[in-house]
Amino acid sequence: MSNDMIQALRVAEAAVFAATQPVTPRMLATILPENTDVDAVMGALTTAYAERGVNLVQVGGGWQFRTAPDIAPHLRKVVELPRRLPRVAMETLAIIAYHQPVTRTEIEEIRGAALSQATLDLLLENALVTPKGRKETPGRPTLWATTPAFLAQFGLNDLRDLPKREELLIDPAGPAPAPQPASVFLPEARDEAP
Amino acid sequence: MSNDMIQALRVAEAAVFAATQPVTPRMLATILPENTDVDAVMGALTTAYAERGVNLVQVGGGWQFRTAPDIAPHLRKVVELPRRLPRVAMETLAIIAYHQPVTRTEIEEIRGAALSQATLDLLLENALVTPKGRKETPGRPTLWATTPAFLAQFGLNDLRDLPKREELLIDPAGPAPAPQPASVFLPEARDEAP
Amino acid sequence: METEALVLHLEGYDGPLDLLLELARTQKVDIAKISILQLVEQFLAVIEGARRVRLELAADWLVMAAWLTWLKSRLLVPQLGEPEDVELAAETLAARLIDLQATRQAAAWLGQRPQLGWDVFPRGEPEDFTETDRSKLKLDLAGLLSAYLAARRRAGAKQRYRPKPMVYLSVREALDRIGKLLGALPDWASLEQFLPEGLEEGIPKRAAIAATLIAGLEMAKDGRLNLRQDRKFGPILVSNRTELEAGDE
Repeated sequence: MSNDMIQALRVAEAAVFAATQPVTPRMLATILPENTDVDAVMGALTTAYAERGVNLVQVGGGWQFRTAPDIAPHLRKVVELPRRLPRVAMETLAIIAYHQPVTRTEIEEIRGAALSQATLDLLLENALVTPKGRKETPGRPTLWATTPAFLAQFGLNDLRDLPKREELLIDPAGPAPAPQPASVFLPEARDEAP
Repeated sequence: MSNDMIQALRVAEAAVFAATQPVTPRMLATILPENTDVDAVMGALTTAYAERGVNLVQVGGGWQFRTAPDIAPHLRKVVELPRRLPRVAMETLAIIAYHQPVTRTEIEEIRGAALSQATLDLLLENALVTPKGRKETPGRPTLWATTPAFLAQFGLNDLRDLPKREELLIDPAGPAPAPQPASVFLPEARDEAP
Repeated sequence: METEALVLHLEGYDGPLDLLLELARTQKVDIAKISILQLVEQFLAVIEGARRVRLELAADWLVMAAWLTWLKSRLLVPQLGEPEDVELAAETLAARLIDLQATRQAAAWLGQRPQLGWDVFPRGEPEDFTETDRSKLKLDLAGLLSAYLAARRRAGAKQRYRPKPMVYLSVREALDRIGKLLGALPDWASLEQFLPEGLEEGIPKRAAIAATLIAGLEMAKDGRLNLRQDRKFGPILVSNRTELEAGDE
């Protein structure tokens, strides 16, 4: 590896390490020496960190270091964890992600249930969704869309990283999503109860 | 390097990366598998990062990642955050603009308040006003006027681009149209010619 | 079919569609190929069971039940209605169930992603190399003008307009002065000698001259003194009338 390449790797590594937000290729281009092949540098860096406790990932259109998922159980001993999103919120989020921009009424039609204030508040508090204009229909209802924080939260580089609808429906009797009757005893399930 | 050692390094690396404060050896001991030689792990990690863009350093009784000193200048970014002038300075500047050339005493009479040296210094430092001769009255006080930099700051071509005083002081109950007692016998023409 | 459990746990379902999807899933076939009739019967059975336990069942459950009852009757006796309508209704229901199923899969897919702040963590203590340059000024014309107006308004509110006090010599004061000074001055004294001392040049002095002249004319009319002006714009001279008369006679 040339000295120039090593130096470019060090600068890119430091820049992504120091930032709070994903670092865009454009930002890297201003920091790295002119004529640096940003893709090559970031590719080499990704490989260098692939097996480490910290990984380089592409999220929200930029680069960010994150701890490796398999280390999480160790870190949870010392890190205070936020509450995971309840199923209702996850489903609402999924509808917004796939149908954006989408009105509240449209969300309710797809889920076949009313959208509670608590669910909307939860998504807004976590900055996962945001209003994005109004639909030019009677009443001019607010349109909802996902945010860059949504991409960062789920480690997506782009909305196109979401699986296609057809891919989702390959296994109609898929295991995970079946609602367990037992879930009624979870507090979040009551939120949306008719 | 044993698999256990590699895993210990990965966990330590992720822990120091994710921590909001320097990670103490005691904290590392609770995170790392039992009987891990913390010093050996951190020593190996320090070596691994020695030549990188980010270094592992010991600060405040704990471990922390820090940008390599030689890389920091690459990441430095200057953000311009222009200041506003304090209200007193803005008022003084406006009076000088409209009444120039004007003495300090006259400014004080118009504002109805004393003019501090600090305020005048602030305007001088920013090259917004400048002395312009002396008034031929007892004591020969300095006359103040605005500068070309003043015009540039406010995007004016000429002092005549300022709205006329009559256009501004449209409130008939307001005090401004009534001449100040002290200035009754001052030649009117000078006031009007900015 | 665990009808009893479903009845008891109806509130666990997020609306009628949620329950329908769950019932469809229990048929263990592709949702696109489920028997709508069988599904409708199961749903109505669950709702009927629930109504026996709880009479107050939310409106949307009952609306769905009513609509499904209609659909069931048409499915059983197709010749009663327009077959296309019934087919369309059944297809719409199946499509909505597929949509909900897809949504559920998408939520599950998102849910198993490593989530930031739970499964993966960003750098806890980022370093900021940003420097702030506050040396420049932010000024605008509107601010300058409003500052000017504020200064003028405030100064105006503080000092109310008062006319300048009159400092001019009044005719009454001039009468007093002439009366007091007349005996002490030499004969045919200049009118200006009756003016108070220290008068400002210009308007105050000329006003005093005018007042003294008026006072002099008033006293001449009363016969208390004599006034004389030898030529146009020449000095006006004053003398004690009584003394003059005595001299003349």
